[in-house]
Amino acid sequence: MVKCENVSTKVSLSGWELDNPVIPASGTFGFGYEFAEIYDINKLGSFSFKGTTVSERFGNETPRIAEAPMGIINSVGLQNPGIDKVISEELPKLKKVYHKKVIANISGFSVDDYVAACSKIDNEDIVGLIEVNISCPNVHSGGMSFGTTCENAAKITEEVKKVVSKPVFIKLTPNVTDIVSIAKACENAGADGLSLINTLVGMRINLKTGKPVLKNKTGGLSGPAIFPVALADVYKVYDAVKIPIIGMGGVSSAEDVIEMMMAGATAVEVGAYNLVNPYASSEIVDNLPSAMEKYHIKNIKDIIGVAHNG
Amino acid sequence: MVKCENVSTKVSLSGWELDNPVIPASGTFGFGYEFAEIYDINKLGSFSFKGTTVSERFGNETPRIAEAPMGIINSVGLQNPGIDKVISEELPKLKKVYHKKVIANISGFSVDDYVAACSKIDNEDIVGLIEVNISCPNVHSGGMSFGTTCENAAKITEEVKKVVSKPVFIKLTPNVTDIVSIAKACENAGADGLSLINTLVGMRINLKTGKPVLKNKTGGLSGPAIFPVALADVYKVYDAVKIPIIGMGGVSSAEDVIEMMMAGATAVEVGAYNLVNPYASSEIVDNLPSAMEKYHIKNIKDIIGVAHNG
Amino acid sequence: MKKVIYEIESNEKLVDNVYKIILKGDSSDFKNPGQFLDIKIKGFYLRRPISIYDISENSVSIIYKVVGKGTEKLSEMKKGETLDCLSGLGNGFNTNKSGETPVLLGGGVGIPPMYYLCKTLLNENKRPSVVLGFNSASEVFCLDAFKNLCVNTYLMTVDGSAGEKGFAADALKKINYSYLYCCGPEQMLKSCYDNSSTDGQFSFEERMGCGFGACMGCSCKTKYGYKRICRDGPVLEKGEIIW
Amino acid sequence: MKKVIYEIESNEKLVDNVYKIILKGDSSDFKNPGQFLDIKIKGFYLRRPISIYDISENSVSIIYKVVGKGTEKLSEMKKGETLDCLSGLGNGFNTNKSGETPVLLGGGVGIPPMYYLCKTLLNENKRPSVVLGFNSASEVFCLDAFKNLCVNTYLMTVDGSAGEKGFAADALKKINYSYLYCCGPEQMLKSCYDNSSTDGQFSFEERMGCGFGACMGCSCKTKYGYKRICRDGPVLEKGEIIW
Ligand SMILES: Cc1cc2nc3c(=O)[nH]c(=O)nc-3n(C[C@H](O)[C@H](O)[C@H](O)COP(=O)(O)OP(=O)(O)OC[C@H]3O[C@@H](n4cnc5c(N)ncnc54)[C@H](O)[C@@H]3O)c2cc1C
Ligand SMILES: Cc1cc2nc3c(=O)[nH]c(=O)nc-3n(C[C@H](O)[C@H](O)[C@H](O)COP(=O)(O)OP(=O)(O)OC[C@H]3O[C@@H](n4cnc5c(N)ncnc54)[C@H](O)[C@@H]3O)c2cc1C
Ligand SMILES: Cc1cc2nc3c(=O)[nH]c(=O)nc-3n(C[C@H](O)[C@H](O)[C@H](O)COP(=O)(O)O)c2cc1C
Ligand SMILES: Cc1cc2nc3c(=O)[nH]c(=O)nc-3n(C[C@H](O)[C@H](O)[C@H](O)COP(=O)(O)O)c2cc1C
Ligand code: FES
Ligand code: FES
Repeated sequence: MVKCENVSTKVSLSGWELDNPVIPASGTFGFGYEFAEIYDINKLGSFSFKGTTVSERFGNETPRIAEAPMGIINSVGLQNPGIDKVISEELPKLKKVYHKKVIANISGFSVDDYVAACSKIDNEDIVGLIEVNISCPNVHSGGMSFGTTCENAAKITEEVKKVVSKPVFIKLTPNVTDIVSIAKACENAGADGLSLINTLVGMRINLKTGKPVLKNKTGGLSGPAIFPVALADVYKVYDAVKIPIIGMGGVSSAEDVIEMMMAGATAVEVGAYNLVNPYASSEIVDNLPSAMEKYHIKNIKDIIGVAHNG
Repeated sequence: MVKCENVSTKVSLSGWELDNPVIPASGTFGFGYEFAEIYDINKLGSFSFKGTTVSERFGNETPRIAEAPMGIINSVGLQNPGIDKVISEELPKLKKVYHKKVIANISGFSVDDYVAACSKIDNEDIVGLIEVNISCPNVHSGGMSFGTTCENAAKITEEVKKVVSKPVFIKLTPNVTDIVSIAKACENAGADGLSLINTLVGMRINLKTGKPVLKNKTGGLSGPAIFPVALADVYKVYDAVKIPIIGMGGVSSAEDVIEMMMAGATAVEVGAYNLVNPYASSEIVDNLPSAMEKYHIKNIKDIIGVAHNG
Repeated sequence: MKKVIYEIESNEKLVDNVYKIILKGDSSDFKNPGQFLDIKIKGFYLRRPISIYDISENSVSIIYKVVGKGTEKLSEMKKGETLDCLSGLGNGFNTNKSGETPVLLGGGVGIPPMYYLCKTLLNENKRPSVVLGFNSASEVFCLDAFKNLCVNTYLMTVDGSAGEKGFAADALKKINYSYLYCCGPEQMLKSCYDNSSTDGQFSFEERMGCGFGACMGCSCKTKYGYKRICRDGPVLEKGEIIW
Repeated sequence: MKKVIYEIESNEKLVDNVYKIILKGDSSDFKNPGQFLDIKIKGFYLRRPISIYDISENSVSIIYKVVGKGTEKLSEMKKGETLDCLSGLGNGFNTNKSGETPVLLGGGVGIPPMYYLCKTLLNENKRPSVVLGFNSASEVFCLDAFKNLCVNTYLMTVDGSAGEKGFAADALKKINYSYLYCCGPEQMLKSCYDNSSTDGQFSFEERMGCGFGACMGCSCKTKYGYKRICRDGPVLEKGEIIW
């Protein structure tokens, strides 16, 4: 009999051991310290900080948020203070309340942007790995992002790998015909791991005005609505690559974490759910052992990719 | 003041005038006659019959259905009696209870398949237009379908157009990097219209067994969960083509019909919602006039694509 | 088929994880035992199919096991709350073929539909006997209900903690019967199929999209073509089954 | 910020489409008038932000207008039902700067937060006056509540069917005031900004993802950098606003 007191929730990402696989996703947890006001964020496996670019960005005009059935559409567009201020202002605030390593989520608009931001953040001790977001649907016109071709994905991976020492995880978009090829291109270019999925392109229209709700017209759909899409992508990519996957997309419970890991994720990010329930990630950490007991899982590592067996 | 007694719900697809834009979607309404047991299906704008192939198909092994947050995942895999039996058995049963024209949804595994099935169904008077489904995610290994390249999409369109006289609408998949290019390729190849979207690739895993719920592993996600994705695709495609669009994906109310038309749809199909509420399409037809009154819409044609203005 | 909004008259725990609900409302669409309801549970997109345990003029009752989130939510519902259901689904059992002394064999939550089947057969002046199969004593429910019908009732448990030790299908060897009705887990159906000497009817389960024949989600192959478990089933004749 | 499960004490219609809810439960996280609750409504993914109308030690009340599906559902909720809320959100109004005779100007559902602001100012021994703006007589609510506080209350309606004819901002010309507090539709805020002679505070609305500062969904540009309406707002100082 598996008892929740005895289960092991430890997982490891490129040699970095996490107490548990639960990681608040980039863009839904700020730089962490504000959540520290409501719970001890050191209980988390880690967290991925707000997507950061070389220079400061305001992002898109508001409205940036629309509601969807079991989901949220955002067109924030990478608002962030820029890599230098993140290092000089945000990380020091974080260090006061958080003594684990963090995932640095980096975005850009050119290979040079990525290289510049990644090489700066690579020097920070608090960074456990760099999550290179090549998949934001909100920052390129037409709703298409950098990470939609194998060539671009490989190129960024290669160039970033040249300048950093920490593990590099490439964050992929689901808005492509063939996510598996892109994942393989990243692996071949030296990626240490993959994060998937970013948001799906979506929109809503205000019936009263007949205009799109979002000023940016389209945005990125996330939340439970996209959970099955994320599972399928993680499942397919797991079959094709050897590097670890951080799975995300709609995860909202300890059971969802288990399902995502069975599909092939080594760790799991929780995004939108932090926004509607600020205690979300904390509760998922708390509930994970009893969920493991329920499904007779003694060691969470054992379930990674089990859905592929037999 | 718009009054619901005086609104006009008529729309027209390639010269075919429909009493209203509400059309049960292929695969969720069988061949119609079974729904005629519970309501008069002549109140519908039309309906799209179950995806039909040249030869009879059993489809995929069961389980073929999994639940999702605000959605359903199916891997039916085009079970159908084959085009000849549809013509000799299903359509005669339909004609007894239905005196409007129907949309013939045709699938295949090669250009020849499509051409053969379409040329047969083209002879049937009851067919108002042919909806060529090049987007079923459940019938090709790897979850990818015919309609993922511009070349294939254009080729099928061209060859089918050569042999049929009825309007041809090509049904597109959202599981692509660039649905707009594919839409344009179909338009250039002579398509009279487009139907979008088919289902998104998704999956679920049974936590008790650690195995995918669906025997086919992945399936097609539909229902309200995909509504924002469908809206975004219709919106983007409307900007790029001149031919009419039948919009679908998660539509579950008269308000959703209005939203989909504002995005650019000339008519709207209702899929998954027919399965959980067999009266769904009937209720939507009933509710459309009062929803129009609420949003001050006198003539439903006037709202097609309004979200693109200004 | 009809959409009926039932009111919950009671929702009672029978044994751990097994509950019985009595629903007040129109039962006129049910023609045969073995038919089912498809129940909308708030917060879930798909309906849950549950067989009818018993019906009277203005009520329907069901017995269900909590196996997942939907049935868990159902178990928390209270008297007075309403349930949106599709009623009268499925073909149900055909009692014409039963002969005089049919046997009704149910395993676990395959047992509930046997109750209304048994009552129907008794009404037709037949002399059914019943075999109920469980894993162990703690899971036994409905035993008294059948005994109160004054039919021969055989209780089997896998671990022998109540009734006789063994699988439900094992009991078939010791009974003389004219026809077999069977509902339970697929292995049980298969072993009844293999071990029964007579013709019979078997009730199957499948994951359903619609429950009324529209989606082809629940198709199975039979010797006489493809059938939809929800509409052409859930009851199949022995002679048509392909395992 | 705190998550509080409130119990609905009452949910009362004030005028067509406008309702008042009194919630029982912990109000200790509210420090200032103009702060808001973020309310989880069953069936909707995002919470709904609603300003506090009044608070006492163990209750919070709100006044809201039915404008869409979420507020419609809210209007159907009954005494005894519970609401999962995030409480104590936003900065709220700062009363230190008010001077002796501030004016409080509210339009439509921008009026509710003015009530608790008014009470707070009175407690601080200031002499606020209040301007309430509506489209027409049939929409007027809260007038008596303010009158009962014995403050000068000016009623303006666009069509002149009650009080004086005109926009709320028009009233500013006739009042002597030391400071301006303002909440309502954006055009109203803008015209108060343009027409006011004093400094003041303006409460803004924006579509929100989280309501507590995590998502950057509600950002706006100010003269002193980017601010989040949900956390650094909803109240902005006149001097920092960029239109
Ligand atoms: C014709 C028919 C009659 C049935 N009669 C009964 C009965 O009388 N008593 C009883 O306890 N159970 C019965 N079942 C099984 C019952 O439908 C499932 O236990 C129930 O749907 C599980 O729902 P859940 O949300 O708790 O489980 P979850 O696993 O959370 O459900 C997820 C999805 O899978 C489906 N599902 C899960 N298990 C089954 C299953 N065994 N069969 C079909 N769909 C399933 C659910 O309906 C839902 O769509 C019957 C099934 C069928 C097909
Ligand atoms: C800080 C703040 C305080 C508010 N205080 C009040 C109040 O005291 N009384 C009152 O009646 N209203 C108030 N509002 C407006 C209220 O939040 C909206 O009317 C409400 O969210 C509409 O929800 P719905 O589901 O009915 O509308 P829908 O249009 O169906 O909602 C769809 C989505 O849009 C959002 N949304 C729609 N309108 C607004 C809006 N005006 N502002 C922000 N989000 C919106 C909803 O929250 C939801 O996420 C306040 C808004 C903010 C930002
Ligand atoms: C408001 C918001 C902002 C986001 N910002 C970022 C970002 O800056 N960088 C990034 O890589 N992903 C960003 N994402 C995507 C999430 O990290 C995550 O990949 C996606 O939302 C799917 O997970 P979910 O369904 O759990 O939200 C954002 C998502 C949301 C909802
Ligand atoms: C059970 C099921 C079967 C389907 N079969 C077909 C089909 O045969 N041909 C087709 O073009 N689309 C088929 N579809 C897709 C729908 O027609 C529709 O494009 C899709 O489900 C999105 O709409 P919805 O969200 O309203 O369901 C099927 C969908 C479902 C749920
Ligand atoms: S469940 Fe839809 S046909 Fe059987
Ligand atoms: S709504 Fe999330 S930061 Fe303001």
